[in-house]
Amino acid sequence: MKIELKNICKTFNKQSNTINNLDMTINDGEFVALVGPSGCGKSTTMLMIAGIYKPTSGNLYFDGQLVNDLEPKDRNIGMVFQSYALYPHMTVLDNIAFPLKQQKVPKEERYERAKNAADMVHLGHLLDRKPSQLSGGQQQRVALARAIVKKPKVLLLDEPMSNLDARLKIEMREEISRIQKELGITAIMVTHDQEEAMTTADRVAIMKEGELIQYSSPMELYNRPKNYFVAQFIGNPPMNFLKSQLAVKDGKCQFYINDTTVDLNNHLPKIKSHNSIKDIYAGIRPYDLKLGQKGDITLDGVVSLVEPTGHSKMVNVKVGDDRIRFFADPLQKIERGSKITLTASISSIHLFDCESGENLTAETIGEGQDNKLVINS
Amino acid sequence: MKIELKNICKTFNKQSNTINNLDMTINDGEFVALVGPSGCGKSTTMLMIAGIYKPTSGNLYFDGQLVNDLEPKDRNIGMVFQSYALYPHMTVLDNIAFPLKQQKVPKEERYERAKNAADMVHLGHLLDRKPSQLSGGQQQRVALARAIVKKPKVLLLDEPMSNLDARLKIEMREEISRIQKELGITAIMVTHDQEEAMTTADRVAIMKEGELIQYSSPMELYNRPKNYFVAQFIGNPPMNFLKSQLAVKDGKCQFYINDTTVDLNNHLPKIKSHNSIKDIYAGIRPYDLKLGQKGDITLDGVVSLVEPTGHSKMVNVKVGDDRIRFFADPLQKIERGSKITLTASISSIHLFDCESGENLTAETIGEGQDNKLVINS
Amino acid sequence: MKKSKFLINGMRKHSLPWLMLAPFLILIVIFFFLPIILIAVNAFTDMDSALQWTFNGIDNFKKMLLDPNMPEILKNTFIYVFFTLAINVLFGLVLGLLTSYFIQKESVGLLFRTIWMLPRISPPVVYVLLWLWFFDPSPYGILNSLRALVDLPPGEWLSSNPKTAIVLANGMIGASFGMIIFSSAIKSIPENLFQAAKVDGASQWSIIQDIIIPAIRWPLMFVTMWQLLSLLTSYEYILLLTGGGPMVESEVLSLYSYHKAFESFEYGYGSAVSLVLVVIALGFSAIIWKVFGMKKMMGTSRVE
Amino acid sequence: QKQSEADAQPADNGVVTISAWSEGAEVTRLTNLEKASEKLNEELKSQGKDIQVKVEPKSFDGGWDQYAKQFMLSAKAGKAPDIYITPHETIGWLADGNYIMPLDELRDSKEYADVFPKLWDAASYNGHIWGALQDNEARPVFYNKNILKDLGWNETEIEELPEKVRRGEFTLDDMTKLAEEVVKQGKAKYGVIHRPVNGADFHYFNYLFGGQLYSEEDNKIVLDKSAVGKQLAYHYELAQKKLLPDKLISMEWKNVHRMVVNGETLFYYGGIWNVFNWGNDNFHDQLGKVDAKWVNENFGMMLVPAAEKGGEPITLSHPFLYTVNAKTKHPDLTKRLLELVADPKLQTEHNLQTFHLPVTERAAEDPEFKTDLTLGNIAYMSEYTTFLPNHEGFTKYSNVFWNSLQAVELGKQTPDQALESMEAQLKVDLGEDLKIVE
Amino acid sequence: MEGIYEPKMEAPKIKTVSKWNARIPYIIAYGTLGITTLPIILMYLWLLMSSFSTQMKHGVIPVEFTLENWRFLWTNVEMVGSVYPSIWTATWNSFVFAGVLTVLEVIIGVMAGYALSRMEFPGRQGIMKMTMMLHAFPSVALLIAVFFILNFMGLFDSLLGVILVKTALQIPMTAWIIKGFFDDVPWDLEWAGLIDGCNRFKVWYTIVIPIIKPGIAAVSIFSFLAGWSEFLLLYTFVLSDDNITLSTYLQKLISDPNLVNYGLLSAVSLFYMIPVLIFFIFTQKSLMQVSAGGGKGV
Ligand SMILES: Nc1ncnc2c1ncn2[C@@H]1O[C@H](COP(=O)(O)OP(=O)(O)OP(=O)(O)O)[C@@H](O)[C@H]1O
Ligand SMILES: Nc1ncnc2c1ncn2[C@@H]1O[C@H](COP(=O)(O)OP(=O)(O)OP(=O)(O)O)[C@@H](O)[C@H]1O
Ligand SMILES: [Mg+2]
Ligand SMILES: [Mg+2]
Repeated sequence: MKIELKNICKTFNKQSNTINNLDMTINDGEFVALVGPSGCGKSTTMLMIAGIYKPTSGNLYFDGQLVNDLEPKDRNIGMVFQSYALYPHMTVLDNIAFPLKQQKVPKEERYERAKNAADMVHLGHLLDRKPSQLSGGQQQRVALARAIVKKPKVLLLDEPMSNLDARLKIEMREEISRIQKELGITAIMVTHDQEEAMTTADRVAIMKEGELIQYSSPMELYNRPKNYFVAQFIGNPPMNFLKSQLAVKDGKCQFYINDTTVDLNNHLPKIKSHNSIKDIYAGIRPYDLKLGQKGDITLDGVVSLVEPTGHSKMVNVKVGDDRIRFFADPLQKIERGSKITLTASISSIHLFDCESGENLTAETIGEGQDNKLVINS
Repeated sequence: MKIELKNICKTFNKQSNTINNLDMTINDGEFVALVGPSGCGKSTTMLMIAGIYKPTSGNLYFDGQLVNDLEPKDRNIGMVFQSYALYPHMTVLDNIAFPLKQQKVPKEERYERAKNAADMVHLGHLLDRKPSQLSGGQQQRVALARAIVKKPKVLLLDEPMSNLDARLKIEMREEISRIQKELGITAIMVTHDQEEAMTTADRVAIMKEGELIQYSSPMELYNRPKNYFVAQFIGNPPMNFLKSQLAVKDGKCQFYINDTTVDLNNHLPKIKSHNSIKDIYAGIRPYDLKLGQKGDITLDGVVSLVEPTGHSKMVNVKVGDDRIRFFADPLQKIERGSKITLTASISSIHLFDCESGENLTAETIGEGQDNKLVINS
Repeated sequence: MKKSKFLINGMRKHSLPWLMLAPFLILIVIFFFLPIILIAVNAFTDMDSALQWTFNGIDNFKKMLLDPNMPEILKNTFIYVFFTLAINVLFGLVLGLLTSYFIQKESVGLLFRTIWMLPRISPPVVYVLLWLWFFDPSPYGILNSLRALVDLPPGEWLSSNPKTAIVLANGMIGASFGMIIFSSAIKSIPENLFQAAKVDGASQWSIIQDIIIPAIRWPLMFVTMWQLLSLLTSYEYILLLTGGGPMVESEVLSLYSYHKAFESFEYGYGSAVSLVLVVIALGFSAIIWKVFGMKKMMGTSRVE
Repeated sequence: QKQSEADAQPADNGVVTISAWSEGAEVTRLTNLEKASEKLNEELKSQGKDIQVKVEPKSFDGGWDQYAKQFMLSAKAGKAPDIYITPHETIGWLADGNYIMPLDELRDSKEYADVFPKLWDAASYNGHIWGALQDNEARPVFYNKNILKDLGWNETEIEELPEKVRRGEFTLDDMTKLAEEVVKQGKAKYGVIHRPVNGADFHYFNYLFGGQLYSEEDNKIVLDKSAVGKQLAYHYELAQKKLLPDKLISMEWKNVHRMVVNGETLFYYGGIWNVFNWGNDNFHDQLGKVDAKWVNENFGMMLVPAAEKGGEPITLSHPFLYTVNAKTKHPDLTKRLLELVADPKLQTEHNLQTFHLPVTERAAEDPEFKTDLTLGNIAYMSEYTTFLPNHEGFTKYSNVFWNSLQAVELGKQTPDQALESMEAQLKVDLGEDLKIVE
Repeated sequence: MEGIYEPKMEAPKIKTVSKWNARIPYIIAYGTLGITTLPIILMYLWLLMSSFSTQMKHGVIPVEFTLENWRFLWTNVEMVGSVYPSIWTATWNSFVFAGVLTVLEVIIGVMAGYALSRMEFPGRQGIMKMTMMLHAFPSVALLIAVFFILNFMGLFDSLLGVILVKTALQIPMTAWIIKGFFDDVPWDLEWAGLIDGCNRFKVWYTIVIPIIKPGIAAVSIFSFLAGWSEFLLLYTFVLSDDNITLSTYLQKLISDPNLVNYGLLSAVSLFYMIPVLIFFIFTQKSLMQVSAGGGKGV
């Protein structure tokens, strides 16, 4: 099912829009991840697609059909609620079988399918429990099983795995992907786990304060964040930002980081004026920073914190007034307070306008990152 | 406050123990992360420490004092419930101020402090809302603010940030750490985010089916998993396991992976018999696998899936009958179905008994990892 | 899906509430609302045993003003309603709390609730007879018999305080109303709120005040209001217990209305008295509505 | 006879159903009708009419108010019974509301020819007879023989007391004095006990003191201030002298009975049916239920003594009437039925079972009735009997009076004050229906 | 979170003090309950004893055990020449009347309560207010007026009429109580139901109703009790005598205040109470177990 949101607004208190002019198309069979800061309107969007909330204005189309007034039950949707919303008076089995019951699936088949779904989420041994006797994660899994058991046309997953442990999460994620692909379900998933979003989704939609900021493939999101907000939001740990200035002189660009002047040989089509000085943020992802001096630019700093993360060490470094992070090999000895030098290649640097937040990096730089290195390999 | 759990058992249905003989000490001012698969008894343990549940048997000590029968209200605890448990009839502000009200803090100060706490979790603008008018993440933040506002002696956090976006999560995590350190609070946090557990906690306790499996510092957990369960549980993505055989002959050890015979020159003190053949799992963390053939061992496989994760690509490879994962540079071109060769150093390999799950790797190997490379650097 | 279907859908959506309300509204309108209009009309007639609608203007109201007993009846009404209401609501709340929150053991709570239901489920006459027998001023009154055992003269007990008697007897019955409704409401409060409150350091008192009371605000308002109106309009137990006597010492407005309408068959006059009662009742309801903030308790639908 | 034309169209199969309602435990009022219908059927058969009368009885068990109310409503709904059995004082509103039809012709029928003449008063209102007299009763004063014995009275003195009362030799004052003496000497706890709740009894004092309650010519309720004044003064005196149990007016019937049966009072203003009550429940501390024989051995029954020497003693009675629905389809058959039900045998059956007195002389002569231990002794009281007015407003009067009576007995008002407030209240309650006699 | 934290909490004292402190509320609770409940227990104990004894010495001590007061259970009691109908017929009738009433009332009330609580339509608050105000009219006063209506509808002297009237008189209460319970049902459950394929109506009866069982327990006991004890309406609006109920039966015993057999009355009234008691305990037990809990509820 192709889902189109056209100019959708939603307001709760009549003063400000919770969802503001949302325009978005989810193609048939696509898996879209919806991410954004807490409270930005993700759940509200989901509930509107589900038909629980009606848009205050704007239209919602399923396969080109206006469905603003279609009842939720007629939309053939499976949904995991952020709050699970299990039926407290029903057992796990009945909870899972409930959507099937509504479809008038014969009793035997219904329980058969419900049991299979329960097994899939590893709850086969708890079928007779009431939700109140389950752990948080178990509850969430019941919700998950209930959403997929009826093989819906559209699957809405509102943080469906937030309370599951890492292993289970991966397993579930793969299971969902499999089912989604197999049945050609159109799926939208809200998640705060960026890895989850990146690995599972065909496209990722980033929302902020009720507006859609960027909507593109995971790699594009990561490599070509549309603006400062996306750049700092996507990536874990987040991108490092250094305050800087960009000078354009006679079509030639330069910017300064940490006493180094960097020449931008590639053109910067996003800047109109040919002579100007702009405050910018220069962003570098932690993974793109390396110890040493071999890269295009270098940064000198003082180590302020070293956090072990298992496979590597996350090192916080103070560079001038800015704090940046990078990952070091866990076996490298880095001590708090010691001075170190970091380096990065110019292609890994993103520039953002301080005021508008817009990404100023020329397309070619962004692309270059891919191209150049693909050629290298 | 030092918290000691001594032989604690808890059963819900009188048939099997949900918590089984739990022995655990949390030192004063320590930050402990409690991790484990969904349904293993983490929340139950927390609720027992909070005094909501009484242990079926065993004792609980606070600072050496038996507190089995102490009322929750007298334990001076702050807690984030997995289900938030916000008071639906109170506004955000009143929810947060509630613990202070119980301490008879004067009204003005109470609201002052509650407002500060709300600001800390970025809810300053929603003080007059009722919980039902908040998004999931906002609700969770209210719960968080409520738990810390009274500056408790013990802070129990049951997945306190599961519904927050990555940025906010980091911010909150740091805030909690700061407060915890500043006030010398003893904190226990349940989390499914291993990075969170690793970076925030002084020690990590791993539970499984109501039992404590390993309780040690994050690094130790990562580098010296006590057994197969811990090894596969900790690390994201999880460790790769290859089925293999370990042969001990006249005190010399060998094992076979993927057609390669690996000699273990270091002794294996954990094996008693001097002549035996054992089924084992050889575990290698994805991050320790590299493309190429330069390492101590090599593995040949076929790429079965490539997932982009932003800073790198996660590649699934089929090696014999086993599936393993590793991370490749995002710019490296790896295609599904292509044959590749992977390599790893012998020091990064963990061996586990197939039957008991016990870690067979000699201490020295584990330590060697650290030592050897530290010397190298 | 065609456009017409949406239309029908839309219509169905709006008609569902009315559909669900229909039986309720029909019953109420026919058997409650219409009769009330009739009563209001009736108040301006002097309908008597002949059941004729002969209008007599505001004669009935004039007559009420002239009735020398009116001040005392009104005073009795207020005393009776106020104190009984206090018992009904407050003690009902106490009972509800005790039997469903404090006493966690369900069987014990149920036992006490059952005992407190006894007065309500006994036939009114028998319940009243029990009171009369226990507090009878004759030497054969049960309490007096006990006193006689230790050589005390018969006490007068409640016979000299008829108002106390009617307040206590009604209070005992009314308390169980509150008790049942409150304990049901308390049982519906999710357990984790209590857990959170305990962890937050709440004392029992605070749990009651901050968790339970707000959670049962609607039942509290309902019981207060409903009982207020019930007390204003009910007379059954007073009729049986004291009949309003001695003299008019325990006569209340509703009993007066009953006496007029069904003892002396002055239906018109009885209706007029009822009408006055209603005006009083509406005044009080309005106050209660304000105090509890009824408007706020009418939440909006969250399915759109 | 004459029923033929009106009853021209009998129901199916020639069966005519006549419904009748009664209230309370005295079912003989209905069974007698059924038995009378058998006779009527024979009569009809002998007249060669193809009609069968069937009585459809229905007995109610609510209060009198409710019984009355239900009649009103069913009459409005056209479902009222043909025969409505009711205490006599209701005929005022029944007649006023056109619920029942006048039955003046009964007075001329041979079945009712020998009715004790005084009783017709009970059935009259507005110059018509509205019902067939069904029964009569007596409300005697019970006196405790044992106490008198204790006081030194001999057997004959004790047995003669009713006669002395009848002759006017023993007055109300004497009665009070005797009670005082008994209480003073501690022979009994109380001197006098009357009913603890409002009722007809109290109004015989009004008549006793020469008052009246109803003025026939104006069709108004009368407040006879001097008589009522004396009446209130009498109760005031009883209370002040502590002859009455304290708070008698708020006692339970059950305990009043117990006090009487257990000999705690010398006099008791009772009703003849009390004899039956006492046999029905365990009122006596030792004996439990007591039978009529025991009662007659231990208690005497007398009229209410005259107010002054040589005056007329009094009692009050509360006859029941068979009234006929004004809209009945079979007026003539019904009337005939009512004539037949006056049969002495049927009367006696009712009287013996429910402790009532007959309405006709023939029934009073019935041997079975005469030999009854209790009833036989007091049959004479019918001659001294009085009735409550049949006017609708009397209930209001009676309620107001009851309040005043309580006030004086409780000592809250003097008789004068009580009279005053009574007058004020009656003026409001009765308005134009009240006539005040100084 | 500024401010210095002063660690204090004298560890050794915690236990003892709080143990007592914790118990005090319970002691008070049980004390209050015990003391206030005692008179009721005594009253009904007395009633029970007096139904099994011929007489009570000093009014309180049963003298002689007897089953005679309970004879109505196996024979038709005969009093003053009239034979009372079988108590079992009366019980059955009461049961049917109260049962029908309860079912009607719970169904209609729960429907109305739901609409009033959780649906949006104009006049919602007005209806709530109106129904409450109706209760301000004394039901006796209504009696005559209701008669005119019933008579007009041709329902006078029919059981159906009485049931409808009684339901109407009770229904505002039910709807009001139930509304309060619906208010507290988390919305997400209803949402889930809608998405799982129910319409609003189906959600109501498959999901929301089971959650408000305690509310239903409360209203059904009041409805049942109302039906069980109904006398006035039955008496006023139904003429035929076949529908004798327990309350009418009881009325027979006391219709003449002078002819009351008190032992029998005690026994019958105890008998009268038993079914309601059973119904009460049954509903409380089955409906008061709340299944709510778990989840995060919005
Ligand atoms: N009230 C109860 N009755 C019966 N079993 C229960 C109850 N509460 C929890 N359990 C069971 O006890 C086990 C431990 O539950 P607990 O909530 O402690 O798990 P958890 O470790 O917090 O899991 P999660 O990460 O999913 O929240 C679970 O298997 C759960 O099903
Ligand atoms: N019923 C309501 N009344 C008023 N405001 C509401 C209501 N529900 C949600 N909001 C507000 O709308 C905004 C969007 O809420 P929504 O639940 O869609 O957020 P979200 O993106 O799902 O956040 P989270 O990640 O925290 O779940 C929030 O700021 C929230 O406070
Ligand atoms: Mg959300
Ligand atoms: Mg948990």
